[in-house]
Amino acid sequence: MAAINIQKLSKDFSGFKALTELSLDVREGEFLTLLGPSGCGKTTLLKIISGFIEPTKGHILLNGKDVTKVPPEARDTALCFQSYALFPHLSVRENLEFGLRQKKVPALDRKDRIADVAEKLGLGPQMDKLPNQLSGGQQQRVSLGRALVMRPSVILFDEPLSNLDAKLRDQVRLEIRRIQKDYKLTAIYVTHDQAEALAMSDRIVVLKSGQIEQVDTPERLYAAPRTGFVADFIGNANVFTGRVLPQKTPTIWRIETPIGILETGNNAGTEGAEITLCWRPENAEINDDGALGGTVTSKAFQGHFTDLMVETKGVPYRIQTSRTDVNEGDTIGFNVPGPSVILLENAQ
Amino acid sequence: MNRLRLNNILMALVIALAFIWLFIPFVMAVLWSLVDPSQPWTADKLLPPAMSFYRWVNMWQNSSLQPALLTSYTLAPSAAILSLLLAFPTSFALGRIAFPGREVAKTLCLLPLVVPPFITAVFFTALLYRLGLTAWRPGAIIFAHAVVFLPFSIRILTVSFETVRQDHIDAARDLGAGHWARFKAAYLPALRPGIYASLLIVFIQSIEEFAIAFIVGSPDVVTIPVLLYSALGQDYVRPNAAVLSLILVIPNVFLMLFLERLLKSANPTLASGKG
Amino acid sequence: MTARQWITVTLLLMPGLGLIVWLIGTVVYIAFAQSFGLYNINGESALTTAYWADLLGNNIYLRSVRYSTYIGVMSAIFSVVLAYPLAIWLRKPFTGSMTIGSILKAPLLVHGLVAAFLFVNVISYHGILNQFMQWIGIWDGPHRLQNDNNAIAVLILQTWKNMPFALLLLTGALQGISDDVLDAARDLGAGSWARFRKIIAPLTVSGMQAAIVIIFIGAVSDFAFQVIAGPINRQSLAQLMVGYKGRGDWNSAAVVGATMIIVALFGSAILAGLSKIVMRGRLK
Amino acid sequence: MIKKLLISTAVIVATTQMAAAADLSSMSWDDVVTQAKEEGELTWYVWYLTDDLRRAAKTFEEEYGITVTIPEGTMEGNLEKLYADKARKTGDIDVFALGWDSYTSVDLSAMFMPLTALPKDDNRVSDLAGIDAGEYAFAFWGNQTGIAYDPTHITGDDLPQTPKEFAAFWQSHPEKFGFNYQNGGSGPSYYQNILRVVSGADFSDPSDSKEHLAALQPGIDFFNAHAENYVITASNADSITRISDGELWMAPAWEDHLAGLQNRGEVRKDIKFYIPEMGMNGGGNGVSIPLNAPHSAAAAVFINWLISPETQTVFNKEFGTAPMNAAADDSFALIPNAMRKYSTVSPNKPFRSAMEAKFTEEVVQQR
Repeated sequence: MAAINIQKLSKDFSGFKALTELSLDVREGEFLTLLGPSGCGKTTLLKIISGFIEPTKGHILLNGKDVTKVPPEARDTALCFQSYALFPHLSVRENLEFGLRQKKVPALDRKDRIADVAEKLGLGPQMDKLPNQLSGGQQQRVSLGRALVMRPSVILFDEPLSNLDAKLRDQVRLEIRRIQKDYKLTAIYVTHDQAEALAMSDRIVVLKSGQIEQVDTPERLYAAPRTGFVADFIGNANVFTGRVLPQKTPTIWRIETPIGILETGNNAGTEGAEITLCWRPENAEINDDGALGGTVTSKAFQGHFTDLMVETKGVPYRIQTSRTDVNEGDTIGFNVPGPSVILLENAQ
Repeated sequence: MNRLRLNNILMALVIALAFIWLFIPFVMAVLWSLVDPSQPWTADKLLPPAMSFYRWVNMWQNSSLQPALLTSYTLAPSAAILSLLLAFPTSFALGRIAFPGREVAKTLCLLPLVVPPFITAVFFTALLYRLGLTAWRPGAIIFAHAVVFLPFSIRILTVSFETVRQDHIDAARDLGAGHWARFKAAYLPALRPGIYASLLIVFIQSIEEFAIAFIVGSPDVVTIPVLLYSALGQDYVRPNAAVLSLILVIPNVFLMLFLERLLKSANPTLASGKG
Repeated sequence: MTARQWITVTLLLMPGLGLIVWLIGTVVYIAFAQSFGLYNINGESALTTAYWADLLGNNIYLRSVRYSTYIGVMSAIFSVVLAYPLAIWLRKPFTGSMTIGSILKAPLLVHGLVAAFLFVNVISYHGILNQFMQWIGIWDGPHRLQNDNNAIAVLILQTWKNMPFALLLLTGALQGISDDVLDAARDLGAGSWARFRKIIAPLTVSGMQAAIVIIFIGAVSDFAFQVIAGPINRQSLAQLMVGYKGRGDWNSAAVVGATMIIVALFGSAILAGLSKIVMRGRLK
Repeated sequence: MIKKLLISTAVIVATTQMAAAADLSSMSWDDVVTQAKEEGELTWYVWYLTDDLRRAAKTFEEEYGITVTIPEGTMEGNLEKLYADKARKTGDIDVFALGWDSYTSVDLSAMFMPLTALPKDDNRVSDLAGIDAGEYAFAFWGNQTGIAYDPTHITGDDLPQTPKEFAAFWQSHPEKFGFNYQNGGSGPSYYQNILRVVSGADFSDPSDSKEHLAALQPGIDFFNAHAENYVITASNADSITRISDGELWMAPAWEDHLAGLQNRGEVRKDIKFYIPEMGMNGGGNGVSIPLNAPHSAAAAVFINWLISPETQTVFNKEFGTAPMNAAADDSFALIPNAMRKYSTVSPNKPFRSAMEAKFTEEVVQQR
């Protein structure tokens, strides 16, 4: 259990700035996810925290102690690899035991901790098998078990589920979260899959080209993204630029956008100001005499909702609805309720 | 970063070692090959007093260097081609057909590498005597070379056969190609680098082979290694031996480098050779 | 597999594998047969253990067996011990690692006989080594290095020739280990020595065994290095065998040949087993 | 099946077969020469100094227009081939060189053709070192073993002549005397004569019986007593080059080998040679024509040229051989003729090979 403070961390790979002046605090027992497109520096950050990469500038403190220069083998962290990285010549039991042996944990203690983790991860029947005799899910659990058994102050995950099929991914995701809570571990989880991030994290750090775009809980990130990038990266969002029109009433702001005029209760600022805003496709309400309208260009049935691509005056955007009677080519009317209009910072 | 400094120190060490380990011996050999008989190169002089190409000319005209070169450079290609032909069907079976015991067959193919070459040489000669085929020495050597180097050609061709894509074969077949057309369209492109690599490796092995050529061949058939061996033996004359050594090494170096490039384009295979 | 398929497969295997098994099988059969007096070339064949008894009592033969095994074991060990750190050092490519790799593999290009000549030339009475030693004053006069009695020259030549081969095999084996596995070990607290002993060694055992076996067999059956640079008062098995054959004594040559095959097989099996124990801590 | 198999894979068999060996003795010498020119080529199987003999044979090639090819091969290899070729209708060997002492262990009439077709020359030698080869072989190369020494270290008068004097030399100059026991006959000739003189065994008796070998024991003990003081070299050439390098002061050598190396500038010219009074083996090499020689006429003409007085004088000058034709001039020999009386006959097989094996096992292997 530990808190981590990252102070002004920068990493420069001979010209390519992977991370620039990044500062971040991770609370004890928290499940923090590093989310971002590939090349945004999330894995580099993880490797710096685990000690495999040395930062060009900046410091990392683990429980208040500066570990920037401490090598991985001496750092109280444990990393679950994307490729699982199980030792091919050692059985599951020996894999789990490997880390404990390095730390010279007494034999009896080792047996208990392994039995405990094996029972929690349901690895009982596989203990004496070699890694190549296990399924993908089982290998993933052994990799997780090997890290957990160390009881590290911080456990790190490098996209551990990307090699699993969809069904298994959901199941293992829940398992990881449950175990993290049971052992009250501080965890840092790297992924590019926003659904995973939303489902598992206490907080999410959205990264973009080596800098933090926004850090917040999944709900607030979804409800109040700071920039267009975050809005579109977490869930889907229709992002527009608009101009503030004169106010009809003191509590309603009217904004002219390329697809029509939106009204919201949120303070959009002074008249004539250029602002950026977005709304979630599922918040639009289709009804014939809606304030806005457009023609449906394509339709994709997704089970509990239908995904519609709509176009107004040549500007495309997306609407999700539970109604199934809308077809391609129909012209529909719809409203965007005031509260679901989200105002964004202008910096794209 | 001390790792970088460590690397540089170690690299400098290896280059220095290579200088002593490789460069100096060759320079000595070249110098010895240029010693003119008018003045022997005695200890007190750093460089040979009189240098000329006399040794090279003398060896070219008087020693049986020309017949040895001719023999070596006709034996080697024949052995390479024969080895390729013999290896083809086996490699097809090992590469394309999954039959029980295939792995055992693959390891059995490595048998010639495990049996010492001089055993093969001496008792193959005994076999020739028993069969009264001692008059067919060149043919016997080609046959022995082809079979003894089969492990190399089989291994390379098997790997090449394995890289042939089944969907290529099916596509050609689907488009109505007969056996031969299918072979040309689907198999040959994938096999070509393997065929070249196999021919070249067996060629180099055969040029360098000493045991069989010496025991089975002498006295009729003289290859370059056998000639070099006799020059190092009873009538040992250092400058002449230097000339022969350089003649044996230089073409091989180019052949090996050519092979290295070829293999890089084909696939990583067993490209090691042993003298 | 239907009978027809079995026939096609056997027919396909005949020219390649068939010939290998025939030639090597016949050669080994003749070696053992002649060592017991059978399959004689001139004169009648009669099963007898006289040849074996005679040689087993002969001092030259016993010294030759001990000597060739000594050369085989030492060459295999030196080559692999030298090649191992180099292979590990070159595992991760760095600037210049390609050139270093090819420099170290250069001896593969040079024929054994040429290597022997070059080496003898360097350590000859007035060779460059003697002159250099005198020049820097360590030796007052030239020393007799050629044909030394404990075969240091032959061992140097064997290592010079075989180390690159071991390096080739070990590099191949090392490339089989993914960086993640080594990082995982380090992440779990294994220092560099623990990583070598627990991860690299066990995973490269098979590559190392192949190297040891092939080098051992090559060194045990060496002829060229021994004749050119080897000690005078001892003969290698191959040298002894060719000597007997030269004198027309095929049966004694067969006994030496058979001994060489036995030493090669059992020796390499023992070495392979030992290397597994050393590397893996247990024979499993 | 195996025979068919090997034949089908024999891709290149270069040798073309000429007509079977005509019976030469009935033809006049001029007819023999014309037929030889028609044959145009011959193969001479000789196992030593092959490069230099090829250069020497050039004068024959220019004179008669017959090309001479000399294959590379060891003495044992050539002998093996001689026996293997006997079974064939026409072999590959035209002229076969053999060590003179081996003529006792070869059935001459069954192997070789009588050389009666050659023009009469009484100066030729067919009876050498106590072995008479009749008309089946002529000696073409006289050689004598002796001791080569470095005059800068030893002067002519204190040269050791008897085993005791050699032992004294070993004592006073340790590791300055070396001899080979394989790869060449010079060392064996030396230690065999020491064994003969020290043990007093009868060397003319060729039997390899236990008692005969046991008689050599005093000689074996003599060598083992001084083991630390003398050096074993690798071959004939190694002994001589080590004297030239200054590492050794004395070593047994062949007279012709030393002279040849000196003429070709391989070793110092000032090295001297002598035959100790205790005696060392002399002998020579002979040539003959196998019965199934493909070019017997060319072979006969070549042999006639080889043992002619002119060629023997050239050999004496260039190779330092003892000339094998009474009419040849031997002034270039390394030693005066008077010293040749110390030349002894080398012992015959099987005694000799048994003695060599015993010396190797009980002296060399004990070092």
